[in-house]
Amino acid sequence: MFNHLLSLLIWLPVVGAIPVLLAGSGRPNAARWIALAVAVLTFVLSLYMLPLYNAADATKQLAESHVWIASLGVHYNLAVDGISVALILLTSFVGILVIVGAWEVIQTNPHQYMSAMLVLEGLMIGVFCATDALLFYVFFEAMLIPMFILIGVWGGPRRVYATLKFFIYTFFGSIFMLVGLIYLYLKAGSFDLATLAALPLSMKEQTWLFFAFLIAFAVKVPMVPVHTWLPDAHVEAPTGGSVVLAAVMLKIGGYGFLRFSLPITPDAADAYAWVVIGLSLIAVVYIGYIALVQEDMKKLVAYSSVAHMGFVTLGIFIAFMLVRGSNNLDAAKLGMQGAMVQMISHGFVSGAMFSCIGVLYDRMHTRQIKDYGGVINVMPWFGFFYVVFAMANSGLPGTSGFVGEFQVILASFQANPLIAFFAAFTLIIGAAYTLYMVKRVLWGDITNPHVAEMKDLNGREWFVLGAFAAAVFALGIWPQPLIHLMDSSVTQLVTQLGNHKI
Amino acid sequence: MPNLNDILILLPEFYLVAAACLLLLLDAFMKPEQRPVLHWLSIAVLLVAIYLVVAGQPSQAVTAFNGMFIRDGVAEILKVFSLLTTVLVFFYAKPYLQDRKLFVGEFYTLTIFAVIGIMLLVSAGNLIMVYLGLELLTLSSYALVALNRDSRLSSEAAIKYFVLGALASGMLLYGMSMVYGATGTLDLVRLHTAAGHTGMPHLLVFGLIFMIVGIGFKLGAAPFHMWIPDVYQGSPTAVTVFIGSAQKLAAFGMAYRLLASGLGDLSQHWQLMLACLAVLSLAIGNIVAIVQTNLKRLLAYSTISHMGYLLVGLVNAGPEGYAASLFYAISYAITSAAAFGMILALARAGFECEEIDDLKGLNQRSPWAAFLMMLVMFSLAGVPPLFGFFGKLLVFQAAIHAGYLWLALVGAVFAIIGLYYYLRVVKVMYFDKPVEGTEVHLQKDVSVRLVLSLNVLALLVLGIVWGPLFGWCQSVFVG
Amino acid sequence: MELSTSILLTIALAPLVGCLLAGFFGRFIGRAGSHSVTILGVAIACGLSFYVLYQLTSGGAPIYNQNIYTWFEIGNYSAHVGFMIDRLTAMMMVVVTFVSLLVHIYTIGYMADDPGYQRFFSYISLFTFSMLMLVMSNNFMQLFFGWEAVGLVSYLLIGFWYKRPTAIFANLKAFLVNRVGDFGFLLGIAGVLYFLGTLDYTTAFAAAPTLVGKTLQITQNTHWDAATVICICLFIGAMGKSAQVPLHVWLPDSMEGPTPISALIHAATMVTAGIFMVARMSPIFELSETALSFVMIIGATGALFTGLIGIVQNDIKRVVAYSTLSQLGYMTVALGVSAYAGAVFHLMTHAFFKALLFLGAGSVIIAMHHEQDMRYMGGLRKYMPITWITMWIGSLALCGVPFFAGFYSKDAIIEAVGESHRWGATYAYFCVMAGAFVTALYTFRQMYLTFHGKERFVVVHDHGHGHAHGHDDHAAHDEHHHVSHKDDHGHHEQGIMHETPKESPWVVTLPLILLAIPSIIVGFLAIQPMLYGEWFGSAIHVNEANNVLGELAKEFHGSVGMALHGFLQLPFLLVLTAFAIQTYIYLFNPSVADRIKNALKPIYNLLNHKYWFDAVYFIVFARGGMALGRALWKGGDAAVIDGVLVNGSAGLVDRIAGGMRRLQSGYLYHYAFAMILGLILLLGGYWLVGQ
Amino acid sequence: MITLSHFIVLGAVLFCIALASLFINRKNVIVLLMSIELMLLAVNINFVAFSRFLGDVAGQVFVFFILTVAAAETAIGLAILVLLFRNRSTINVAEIDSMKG
Repeated sequence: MFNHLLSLLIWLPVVGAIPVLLAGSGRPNAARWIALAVAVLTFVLSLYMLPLYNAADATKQLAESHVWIASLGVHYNLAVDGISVALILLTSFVGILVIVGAWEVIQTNPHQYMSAMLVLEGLMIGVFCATDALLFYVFFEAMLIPMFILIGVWGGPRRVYATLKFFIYTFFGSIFMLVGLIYLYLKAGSFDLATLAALPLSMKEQTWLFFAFLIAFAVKVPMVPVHTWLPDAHVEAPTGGSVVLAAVMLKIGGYGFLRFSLPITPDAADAYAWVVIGLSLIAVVYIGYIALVQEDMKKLVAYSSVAHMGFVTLGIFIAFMLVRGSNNLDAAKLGMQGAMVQMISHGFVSGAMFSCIGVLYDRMHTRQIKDYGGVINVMPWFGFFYVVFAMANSGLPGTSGFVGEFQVILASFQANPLIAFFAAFTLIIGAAYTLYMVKRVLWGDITNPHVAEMKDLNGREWFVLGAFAAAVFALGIWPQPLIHLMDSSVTQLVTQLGNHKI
Repeated sequence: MPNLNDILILLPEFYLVAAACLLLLLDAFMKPEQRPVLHWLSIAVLLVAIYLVVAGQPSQAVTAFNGMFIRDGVAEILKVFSLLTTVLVFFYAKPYLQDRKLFVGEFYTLTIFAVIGIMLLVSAGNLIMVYLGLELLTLSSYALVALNRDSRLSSEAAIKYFVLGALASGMLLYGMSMVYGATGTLDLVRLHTAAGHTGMPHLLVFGLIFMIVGIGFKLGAAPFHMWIPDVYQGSPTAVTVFIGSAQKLAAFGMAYRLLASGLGDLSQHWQLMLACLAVLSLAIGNIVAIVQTNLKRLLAYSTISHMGYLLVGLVNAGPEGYAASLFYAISYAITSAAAFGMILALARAGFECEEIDDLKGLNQRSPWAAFLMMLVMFSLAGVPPLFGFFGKLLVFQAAIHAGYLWLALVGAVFAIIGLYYYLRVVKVMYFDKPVEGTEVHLQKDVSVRLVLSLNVLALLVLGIVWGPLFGWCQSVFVG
Repeated sequence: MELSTSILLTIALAPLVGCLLAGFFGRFIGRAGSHSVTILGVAIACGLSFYVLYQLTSGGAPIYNQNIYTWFEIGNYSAHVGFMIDRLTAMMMVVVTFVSLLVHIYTIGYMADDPGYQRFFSYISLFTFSMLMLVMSNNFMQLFFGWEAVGLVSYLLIGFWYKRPTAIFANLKAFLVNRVGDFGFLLGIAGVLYFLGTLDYTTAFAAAPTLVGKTLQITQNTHWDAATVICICLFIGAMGKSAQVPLHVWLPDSMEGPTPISALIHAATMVTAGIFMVARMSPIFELSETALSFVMIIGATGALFTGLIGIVQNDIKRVVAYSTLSQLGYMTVALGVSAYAGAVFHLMTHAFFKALLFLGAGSVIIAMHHEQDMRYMGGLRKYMPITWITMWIGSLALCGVPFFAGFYSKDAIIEAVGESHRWGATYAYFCVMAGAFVTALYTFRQMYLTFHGKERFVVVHDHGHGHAHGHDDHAAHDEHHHVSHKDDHGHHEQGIMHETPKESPWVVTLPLILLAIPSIIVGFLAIQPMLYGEWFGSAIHVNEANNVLGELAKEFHGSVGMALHGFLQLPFLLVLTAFAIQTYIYLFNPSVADRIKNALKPIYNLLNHKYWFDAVYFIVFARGGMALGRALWKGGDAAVIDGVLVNGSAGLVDRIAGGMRRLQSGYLYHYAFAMILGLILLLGGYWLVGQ
Repeated sequence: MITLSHFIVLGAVLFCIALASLFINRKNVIVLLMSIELMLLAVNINFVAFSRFLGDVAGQVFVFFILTVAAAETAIGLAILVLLFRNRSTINVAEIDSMKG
């Protein structure tokens, strides 16, 4: 069974969604419990990867390979390296929390909600496992369907606009990547990522491909200026949707850069690294300022996600300047690791932030900051968690939010202090928009009578936020295990950056 | 001199003709309440035909009646799937026809004759055969479109279809005459060789162009698409599903016979022309579909765009491209059968379920129907892992391989625009509140529900295991 | 004997445990429970710190430097969590834990009626933990951790009374201004890693000399001296944390926090973290004259000009706050002239007497029922003698009256500045000298206004406000004051007391006494070893060229001699003058004060508005930032990206569709025509290609 | 002397007339049927001419088929026409536009 562990991880939630769906709207609790069971089982299985995975070995492991389309040489290839393992763990972890988080919050058709969540989880895990470009693409696209439904059915008032925007935006990005992949396939005769990575390409080809990939993943990350779907999607999405979206889906963009842009078009990526770096810095500063003036909590956190994901792209592409510019491998690894840690950390932090907002929303049915104020007076426990996650969001040492940003800034200083200067600006602006929100929501005297009636966290919410907080602190206080898990893979990636293809 | 062997080669066709006539007679002596028997009989007839086609398939291509008729892999696969889709059509049509007092024998016999037309067309070895097959198909279709005698819309659709169809076949014939003049033969095989060294190349290309008009009309490629929306909307949905699915396979077969087996040497001429038609179809189909409110009309425009994608594949003008387009045609036939099948299954007496808004809140009313329709829509939109996606993948690949990267990119851009209106249907079903007082649900008829569900789930299954089918498509074009 | 890791871990973690217990289980273990556990935790830490100090000084224990665990390790880069304990650290640990302990005790009395009692104890213990992590760190990463952690606690504590709008404004402001400093600090750390290739103190300091001659290339033709860049970046961090001009604006506002906090965090320990950090980094700072001049000038400016503001303040705590700013200036100046030991020495003495002053002020505030305006006090000495005496001790120490602790440290600094030949030293010398005078002015003014002269409040024993002195009512009463005081004074009649002020309970006065003792003697005892001996050993590194303290050492003839000699020095004469002036004004002829005020209206306004720093910052950064954000949002995201690109293109397609559908006119002849047109186009195309 | 081209031209002319009448005529559907007939006749002329000049009989065979099919086609066309008239009591081409857009 465990030589098909990855397949199991992918298909268990997807297949598990069927009984959940069959439970029907008549038996919501059955649906919930089955869903929870499936999610927990998936998480347990994903934990089982750790003993099986040898972190010292950079090669892809737990590989599975079956011929999918013989005549095209398309394979159903699965394998993971440290980065994938980390992201899969993140996915299955968040998977449980969203199910628990939605427990009695989702009242209309909970069975459909839960099953959509499970399918989504499975497909996302698939993205992180796939080592065949076509398979990756299939998961990458298929993922949109459940998310589309989640936002559209259980979303807020402008959900239709938001979800259509989300779907079309992402589809727009990926369709060009598809064309690029086909082109590569015709050249290499295979969709296998390793083969594609080895394929020599002229600078012209690389440039076109690089931008084809860039569109696809920049939309997903999202990077400025193709980020505008995110605030809308987040604001309208149900809490669980936002959590998954922010915690895992965005990571797929960053992950795509690692799997496609870097190995397949290294020279073009190097030549145009400045574009990505520039956009990332814009994301940090420009988006920071925008986040400052948001009146909707979710929108604010959504924008802050864009800013934080800026560090991911920054960390990834700074590596080029370091490897090819100054052949400073260690710094490149530092930056890359920073980007990876930032991905995981942002998964926890943003997920937690959205869960917090969900908690408030369930009580007040508004996300407008101005409707709150003085929440701490009635919800001390909530206040505690909220402050913790806010601090993590503004990168306070001791929380996970700090680690990635710290490493990326240290690395980028070595590439060019100016980059570090703008990147480090997040210390100020990030704290500004986060704590300004905290000030208006949490502190102060109660102005709105409805706030006075709010109850503090119930056990379920406590569990969700507690789990997130535990993760945030664990990663913040001792990141080394995670870094060790990904170290060899990152090292390999960085060394690949050096190889010219022309 | 025709011999028994020729008869055997044409066995499926002969059998169907006989069966059709038999059904016609049966119908004449049948009381209305016995008609369901006819229904099941005709389904059985078709299934047997499929068996005959597959079982009697010779190991390699054979011809009958001095090359008039070719029985090769292409013919086989096209026949199998057009028969199959017709079976689906029969299944879906029954309750619809019953509700509308249209449950008459003609429907079955005419459809079967049309299928015979398709079978002759796709295995035609001679321009005459192409013409005869085509006319048999279209003439029966005219009648089918007008099946609902008391409907203003269907009579209008019929007349439009008839006039334009006649015009198209007129042009086709005119083209054939020129090709005949330029090469001195009507036999496709000899045509292929003669086309290379004709004395009158321009005449030949003129003929080719006229023939392309005919093909374009049959496919419904812009700018020869004008009939599609009106006919789809006007004719009874039970007929629309037939026109929308099986006939696309016929159109592909016709295009293949004429352009590839016939005038393959002129590919450098027709490639670019097809590319232009493709772009036009993609543009018109996808863009105009956005503003449609009638579901059948929307699907009509989506057909136009899909024919654009099919042409993108043909542009490759090589086995790879033919295989891709064939695959695309099959996937489209099955998907659109499912799409119109959904409309049929949701419609009932006095309620056509033709407007998109009729689907409002379908998810509350009938989650299963909504789910099926969603799969169909995503398949049409070409979102993996559904069947439709891989068709697109293959035609893009074929085009890029032939050096038509720009065409693939155009296709990609229009895929994005196209996505919008398919999503709109899903949106209506899932995100909108049902309209009070309306009642939308699947047909009670078990066979419909079962077959429809199977048909739709096939989209998902074939999306995951599409290898064998594609292998088959490839195999028929090699050698 | 060796220092054992377990001891050090206990020191660091004991307060944390206390914090967690009081924080998470405060509701179960109750008030007494919470303060006991936290005090126990801090007491343990304090006792062990003294033990550690003893081991290092007399026990002959070697410097402890070990990593506890690896935080991250990437290639050759690694960050650890570990301790480095030398005498500098030990001294800081003692100061921190000792003051913290006293503040804990004091809090029992001060916060007696506060509903957030447990929370408060949890916070201050958390602070103690963070501060210890900061000072005990053996690497930059952990330093930064402590650095930010104390910032967090300060944020939480300034906003402790979260109902007050002013408080939650002040804590946000404090955190953000600190973040500006940390921004520079982080870049400094990045620079250290870049040039020295490590985050570990010892290796970094060992490698420091290699910085000489290295330059940092920002663009093609800008080469900045590496050491200077690093030092200035690091120092920007110090400016934020230690409230140096122009990042000082947060400290006065931080007085919104409860007084014990002002004493512990915003006077004795946290704000001195910057000083400690620079002293710790002395091996690097010594490499850049430029940076040191920068440090010196910044410090000097703060020392004088923030002191001036103190003169016009009426809020008893704010006076002390501004004096803190000015004293921090002194320490910074000392750093600037390479007299690191002097800075640290002043840090220590200051910690004692400034904590004393704050706690004294707090004691007064309790007596006055959270009235902080000195204009409504006066003549309190007869009501609260202990507070009165101890505060006088603190004040004399602050003014630098010989034999008091402050004298030794401050005088040493002034002389050191005099010795220095660094660029800008003369300016600095003037500042610190004048600063001495200013310090005396505001200190005596404060003492007189508070304790002497006639009472400017009346005691009305009415219960008209319904203030029965039941405990809860009393709490409510305090709450009511917390909320009202500051934002609008009209809320309650000022200068009206509902009972006579009385001396505070022993938990309050005991810390005062315990702090008064070191405020007197510690300078006398410690100056010899700390300043002029090799006490700090390798902890502080000074180039021979800059060794001003070394110069002073030559003229130093013991504490007594120095003190006696001090009586004839200019600083003390200035103090005397100030004493005379203030005595005349506030004891004999109060009207003079107003006349001076009116005579020097412009200057008064300038000072009263704190040189308009806050106003300008608020308009430029707060308002400006919001405006910019709104502009980018509406202009960039909403208008251009969404408006034009996203929805715009969608709208365009829609419009095209609307047009194209008209082609489908429904007329047969149009359809036919379209087909024929298509035919013609194909033919025409072929013909064109043929040409 | 009449050459092949004369026939081709004749065929072309007839064909063009047919096409033109298809979209110029806006009155009567019957005219459409007639012009379709005309078109087919043009085609027949082509075939006959070619087959005569190529000395190949196949073309003329084709003509027979075309004639037969044309007859069937007309029959159906007229049937549809009747249907149309019954439903809308008009056969004016310009009024058959209830489906558009």
